[in-house]
Amino acid sequence: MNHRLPPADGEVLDRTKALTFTWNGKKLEGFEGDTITSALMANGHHIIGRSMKYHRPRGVLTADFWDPNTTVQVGDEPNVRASHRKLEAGMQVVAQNVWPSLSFDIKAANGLVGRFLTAGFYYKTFMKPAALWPRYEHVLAKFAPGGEVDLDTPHGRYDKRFAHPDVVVAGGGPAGLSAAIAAAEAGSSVMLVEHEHHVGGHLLWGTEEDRARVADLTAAALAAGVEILTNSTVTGRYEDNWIAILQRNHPGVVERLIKARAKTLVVAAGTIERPYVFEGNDLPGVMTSGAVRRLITMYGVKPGKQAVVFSANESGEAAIDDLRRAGVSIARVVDALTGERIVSTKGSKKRVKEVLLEDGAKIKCDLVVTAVGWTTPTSLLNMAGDRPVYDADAARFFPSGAPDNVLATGGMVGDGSLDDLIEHGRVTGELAAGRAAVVRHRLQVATARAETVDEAEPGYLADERTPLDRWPHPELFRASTHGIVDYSEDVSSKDLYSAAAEGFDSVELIKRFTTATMGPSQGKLETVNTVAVLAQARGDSIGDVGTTVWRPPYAPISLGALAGRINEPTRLSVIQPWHEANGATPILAGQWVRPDHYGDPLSEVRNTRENVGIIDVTPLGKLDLQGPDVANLLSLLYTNKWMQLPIGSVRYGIMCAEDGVVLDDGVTARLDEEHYLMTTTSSGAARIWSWIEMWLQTERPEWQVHVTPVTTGLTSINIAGPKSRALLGRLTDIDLDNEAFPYMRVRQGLIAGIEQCIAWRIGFTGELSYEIHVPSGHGLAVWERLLAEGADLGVKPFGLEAQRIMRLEKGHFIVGQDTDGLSKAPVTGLDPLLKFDKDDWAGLPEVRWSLESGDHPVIVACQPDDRSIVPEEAAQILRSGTTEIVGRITSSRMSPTLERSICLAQVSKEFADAGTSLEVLLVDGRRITATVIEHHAHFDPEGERLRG
Amino acid sequence: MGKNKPPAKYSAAGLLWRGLRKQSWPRVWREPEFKNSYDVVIIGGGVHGLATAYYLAANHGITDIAVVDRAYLGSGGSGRNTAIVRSNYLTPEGVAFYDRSLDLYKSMSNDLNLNVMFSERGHLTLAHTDSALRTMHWRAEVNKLQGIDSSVIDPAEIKRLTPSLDVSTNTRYPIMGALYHPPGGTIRHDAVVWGYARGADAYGVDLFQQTEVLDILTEGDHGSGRVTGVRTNKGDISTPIVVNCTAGWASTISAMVDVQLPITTHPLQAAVTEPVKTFLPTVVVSGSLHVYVSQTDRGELVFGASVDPVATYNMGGTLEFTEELASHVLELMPGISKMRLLRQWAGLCDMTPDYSPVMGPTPVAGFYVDVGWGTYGFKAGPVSGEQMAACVATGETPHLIKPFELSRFTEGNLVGEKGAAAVGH
Amino acid sequence: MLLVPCPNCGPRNAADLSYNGESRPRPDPQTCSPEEWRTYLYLRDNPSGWLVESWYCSSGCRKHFTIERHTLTGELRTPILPGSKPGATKGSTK
Amino acid sequence: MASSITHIEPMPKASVRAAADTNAAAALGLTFGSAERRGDTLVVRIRPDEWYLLGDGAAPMVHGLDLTGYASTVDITHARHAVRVTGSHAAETLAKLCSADFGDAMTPNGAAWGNSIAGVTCDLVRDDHNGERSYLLLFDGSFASYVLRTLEDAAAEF
Ligand SMILES: Cc1cc2nc3c(=O)[nH]c(=O)nc-3n(C[C@H](O)[C@H](O)[C@H](O)COP(=O)(O)OP(=O)(O)OC[C@H]3O[C@@H](n4cnc5c(N)ncnc54)[C@H](O)[C@@H]3O)c2cc1C
Ligand SMILES: NC(=O)c1ccc[n+]([C@@H]2O[C@H](COP(=O)([O-])OP(=O)(O)OC[C@H]3O[C@@H](n4cnc5c(N)ncnc54)[C@H](O)[C@@H]3O)[C@@H](O)[C@H]2O)c1
Ligand SMILES: Cc1cc2nc3c(=O)[nH]c(=O)nc-3n(C[C@H](O)[C@H](O)[C@H](O)COP(=O)(O)O)c2cc1C
Ligand SMILES: [Zn+2]
Repeated sequence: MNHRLPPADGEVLDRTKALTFTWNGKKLEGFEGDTITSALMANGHHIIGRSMKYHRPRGVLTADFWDPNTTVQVGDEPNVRASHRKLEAGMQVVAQNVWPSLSFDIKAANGLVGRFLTAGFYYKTFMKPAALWPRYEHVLAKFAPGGEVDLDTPHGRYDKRFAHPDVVVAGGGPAGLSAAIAAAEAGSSVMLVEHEHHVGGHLLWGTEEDRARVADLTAAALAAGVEILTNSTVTGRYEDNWIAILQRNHPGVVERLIKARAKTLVVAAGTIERPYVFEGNDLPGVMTSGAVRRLITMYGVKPGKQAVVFSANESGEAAIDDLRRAGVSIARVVDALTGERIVSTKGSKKRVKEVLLEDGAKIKCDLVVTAVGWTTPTSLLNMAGDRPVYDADAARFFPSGAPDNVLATGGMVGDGSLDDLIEHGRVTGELAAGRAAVVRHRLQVATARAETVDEAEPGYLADERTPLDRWPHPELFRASTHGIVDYSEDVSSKDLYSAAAEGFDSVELIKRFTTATMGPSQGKLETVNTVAVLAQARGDSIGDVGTTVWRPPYAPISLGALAGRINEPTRLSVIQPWHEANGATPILAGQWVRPDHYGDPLSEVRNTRENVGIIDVTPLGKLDLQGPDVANLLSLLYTNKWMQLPIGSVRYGIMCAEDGVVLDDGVTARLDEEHYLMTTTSSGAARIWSWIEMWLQTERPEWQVHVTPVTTGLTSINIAGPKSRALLGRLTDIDLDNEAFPYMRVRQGLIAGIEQCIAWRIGFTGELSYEIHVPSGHGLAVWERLLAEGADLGVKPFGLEAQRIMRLEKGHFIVGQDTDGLSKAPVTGLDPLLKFDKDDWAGLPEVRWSLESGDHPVIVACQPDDRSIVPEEAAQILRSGTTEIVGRITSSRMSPTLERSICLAQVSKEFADAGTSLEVLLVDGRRITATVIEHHAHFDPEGERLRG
Repeated sequence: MGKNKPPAKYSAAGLLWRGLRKQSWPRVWREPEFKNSYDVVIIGGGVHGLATAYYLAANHGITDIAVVDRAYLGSGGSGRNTAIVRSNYLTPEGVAFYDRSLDLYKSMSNDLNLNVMFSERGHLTLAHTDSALRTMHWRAEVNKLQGIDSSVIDPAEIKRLTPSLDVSTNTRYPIMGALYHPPGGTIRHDAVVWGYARGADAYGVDLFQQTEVLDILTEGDHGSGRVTGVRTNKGDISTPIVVNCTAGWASTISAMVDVQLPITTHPLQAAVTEPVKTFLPTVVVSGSLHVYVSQTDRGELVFGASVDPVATYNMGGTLEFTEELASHVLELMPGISKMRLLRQWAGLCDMTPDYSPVMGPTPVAGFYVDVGWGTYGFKAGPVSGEQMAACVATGETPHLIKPFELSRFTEGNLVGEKGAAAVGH
Repeated sequence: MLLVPCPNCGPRNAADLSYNGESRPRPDPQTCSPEEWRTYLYLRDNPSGWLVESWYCSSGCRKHFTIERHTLTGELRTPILPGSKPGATKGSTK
Repeated sequence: MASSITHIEPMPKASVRAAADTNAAAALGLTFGSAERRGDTLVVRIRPDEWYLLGDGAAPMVHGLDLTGYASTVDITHARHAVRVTGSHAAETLAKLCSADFGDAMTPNGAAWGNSIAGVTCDLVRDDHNGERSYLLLFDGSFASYVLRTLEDAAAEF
């Protein structure tokens, strides 16, 4: 550690804890508290990466999170900010963007031809011959910067939480700390979020006295109950102060995303020091004053031996003191305030060696420090609608006005002594707390429990803060030479000049053409310089050029943190554990996990047709409807008639949307005078519930109907097959005699000893069948009883696939499979269900016009002439011998009952008549023929089985 | 007009030449003087407006055109889209239309003498359910009949083409298959915009940035009548023909002549990650998971989703978008959890009920629309420009865009693209 | 995330509600022309400005209500339950 | 363990729907969004026109109601499952999965409201036990194993 300074006050190192890590495979040591960068520099490694385009060697520039030159790979993690990430024992740190090695990089040859690789050069070349572009592209892609993703990286434990603080303070410098304390003391709940590992902001690398102030402020904040989050970033401010906070140091998790609904947001993000543009400004050894101050004071690192300091402000002055203290000799102070200027630097490949000044002086050095001014990170304020305004006297942008619930303080809004900053923070904190109290009060009143709020609304506080001063600062952006403006994108001021000359002369166009500000630091370092150079090139003012749009996130955020724990709701019937224990293959149907089959769907079909089968149909949507107007409601939503449905009957219906397209179908039973049970498709359950509420609340508010979803309250089991009556008969007191309980009727009674069960006779499978609905707490018991009691009858469970086959044999269509987003009701071919003598029903006009025009497709059943061929669902039906599409197969299966392939298809009307031969194009390109049959049902068209 | 001087030729040799002589390139387009009268005014300087102007000039010799945009060229959807190009649509109308666009894209770098970096890398639409797979088959079959390279592939083939995808079966949304469309890919969206702008400018078309249309001047009854000019923040322009190419803002322009559109404006959001070495060779789309992703040559992953549910003109973007995006992307590619999102943004989409555009004449004479581009309109830029130019120049609606006329809504002849998943691209 | 003031529940995250879009009157299905009906089905004002639209408080009180929203700024005002009178601005916290 | 998560099934539950002018509404009372213990039954006014009766007394209480007028009742014992989250970290656990403000100001003891938990629509009742934080969660029973698993995962850090 040859560049390590002796221990000193202010350092954040624990020198008793040495940590071993590797750098490009070489073993090195640092201390607990080091960043990767400080540890590398302490070991004499000052080249940490290479630039994106020209692969120039790069060293520390700002020594903080935004440093564009110190991005490294750590193990399987790419793009780690080495100047922010704390060193850990065993870290394997590798330089990125270098090939074959950091010290020798072949792509650096790009630098030699740099003159030709001006911004946007690729738009102007590689066009001819066209066939070669893919190859060029391949080569360009190899130059992609950044680290490497290890595709086997596991999704670690990331977490999330919601929060409802009164006040969120972004930034833990003196202004932010002071605002947080004041707000908390005024009665607000406060979260203080600091991007760095320690609160204190710029005071951390300040004087002993500064650090004592930080300690005092921190103690006061804790005492006031402020929740302090360090190594955490406010990454975004969204509508209505919805604040995203990334916490990187929560125990037990990799990272945590906090979503806070703040009543007031205080932005105290301070300022970011901006680099200076001149020839050679990206040579290793050229740094900002903030960088050397951090390195020396916080990390005990000596940044060089002999320095030239170009200073326009007190930060430069302070850096000189720090450098002297660290034993760095000051070769020359270039005083910007007296008009002195740096022109350029020269260096070896590895380090700056000499500085040329405007007065012609050439000074030898290995460190060039610039202190040329600040950038205001207005990002969070801009997300709230603020537009930054340039102040030429202070040479930086300032916020111009955010909504009432967002307040800025500290260096972002002005300058001042430490006491001034703290005072401005304090007043801002009080204002934030006062406004938060109003919002809190209104929220309490607006929620339902308003009666519990006794106090009167607090008065709304006007912003009467005394603005901070704005100290004059020279406008120093660029020397008389050109240099790098965007380090991470390798964009120079020359590129900006030539782009402007080509006509890309607005700030947004130049950004897109040159990619300036589009790299990993997103303009934190480069926006102002970009704008300043463009203004120069245009002969315009910085204020007129304006800035590009700042967008979230404030600092890059991992996909892992955004995803958090991946929670995907799934729904299970109470019988699902039984299904799984009994060999069911699960299938996902929407949110439901259901049995697709229990090994052999075809034998499940055969058994059901011959004996009896049971299927768990719990996911079927079920709505309990009560009230005097249920029949009116049903008439309005279904296409058919409902006013005369007798108690004890069920009826099938289809529902249309207002454009006449089939929305859902199902049966509804009348259980009692004013009590009905409606079923919907499984996937339609939620949609139909809100559809009904919409009609009841907005179109027919005078109707009295109570709708309650009971889908999972009732376990639904369909008992199907010729022996279903025998089976159910063993378990129920309901009279199952065909006369007493005919087809399409509903009965209530005792099943397997359970009261209040509902049974109805319907037949999706085409068999004699009873669908029973039992209170779900007993669902599994009833299922098991059915299997036990029916063993001698041959009862077997069947799954979704067998049901699909049987319904196809029976020719029942499925909404969304046999119909699509444009299928109006007449497509189903169920014309008798469309009742035009009713006054009104959803979709009525469109259905009528569609039927009248008669040019809609229809669903038909058809059978391939070669009974062994099962066309794919989606196979197209063509006009014979042509490629004109006249329909498509929508459902298709081999029927175990008929021992032949069977289909449903949607065809144009002209092909819908029984006996029509259809030409079907199989996916493999063969054309086969199929014949339209008379009924939709391939099997038992008269329905004798289900009525029997 | 006399202005049409071909633009400075871009080439590698030119690059070298100017590099050696330290000479800069001439402007891509002029800063024209504001005139008070034009033959045609096109509102919207996105790909649609600029392509229409370009083809009016190039194919029909009409060059007295003003293209006006209230911000910078490409500031709308054209500058903020994820630039996915494909032609494997669901309906024959859609397929024929988008395939023509793909053809125009293929020769564009040459035609416009500007590299638009069309990367024909292959487009995968994943199916996670039976019914999605059925739709994929349906699309593939329709595509094949029209000679489009499009087929359904199985998980093993998906893995071979895109190793970062998790094709195991024990996931919440197992990948059951995909519609594979080898000619699909991505393009440098900005380059397309600049290419058309530069090309149109060379023919003498005047491009006005920072010029906002405040009203459309008409004679006769509102809602019928005829167009006489437009009012802008820079002054009035008289013109007999106005073409509305404002995508997300289409309704605001049409409202100026009382033409109601079947459009609602919804934000569509996108995001990029920090760059990493390239690992994702194809464009991957998952309709059920509402996400799509591709990797640029610079190494960033570019993500998109489906539109936000609430209609708004606010382009602020939401946190929820990034949360859902991340969780869904990680379900598809679990290995990238440590990659970081760098920037999110939003654009406005002019959504129609049948996921198809609205193109051609309106009841107001001289007022044409080329709108309803939803989430898929970038890829249609070239063909739309070509066809709208023909429509305006001849007064007849060409057959390629006939199915997309505004009148189809009142006539009840919607286009069947609604059958395809909401995230199309 | 937008906070939507439900007239019953007070301000709620937009994700807790469902959005039903521009509210518009339903023509009489017996007497309307295809033109009128399809205008109701498909055509929208879609203004960049104030818009009356309907929301459903799907995870809260389960009531439909209308509200005015400014589609550019996101401001919301005057939520109304169907059948009740305007002015119930209890929900607003702005 | 600082918070306990219990699936308290079976628990009798009834929903009563009643318009403002009915006797049932008058008998059940309460402000919308609040809950009260009456004997062994927790009465919750969960919607402006809907009350939950939770606990062994639910059925008798329904029985005693005058349901004339625009009023009705449904037994939701099986339709909705109840989970109780109790303990010093109950609110923090829920705050990881639910966007509601669990602070005393917004949701004091006795507060009841509809929300969602980890993507599942859910009714919540703050029902402290002997001064200890406790929440009752009611949601569609088919989500029970998902909700329990997710809650336990969220609580693991405490
Ligand atoms: C995030 C996102 C991703 C997308 N991804 C894809 C994709 O992968 N593939 C694809 O094909 N499509 C995609 N799209 C859709 C595509 O971007 C658009 O459909 C397409 O760019 C529309 O182009 P345009 O020229 O019609 O309109 P725009 O490019 O939006 O141009 C409209 C212009 O009109 C201007 N304007 C508006 N009002 C006025 C006025 N009053 N006066 C003057 N000018 C005005 C605007 O400033 C704007 O520049 C995506 C869209 C978004 C937002
Ligand atoms: N920045 C410097 O190097 C420096 C040096 C000397 C003096 N100053 C002066 O100090 C004053 C600034 O004091 P101050 O208290 O306003 O700021 P500060 O710079 O002391 O502290 C601001 C803090 O906010 C944090 N931050 C920024 N954005 C954040 C986000 N989105 N989330 C979480 N944390 C975030 C930063 O990490 C920083 O620690 C100014 O007048 C400035 O000119 C600054
Ligand atoms: C395909 C594509 C790739 C992009 N890549 C980047 C990127 O690498 N870095 C970046 O900062 N922005 C990138 N952007 C986003 C733009 O910076 C910008 O956010 C977007 O064009 C919207 O404009 P606005 O943010 O100015 O509103 C990209 C945009 C697109 C469409
Ligand atoms: Zn509500």
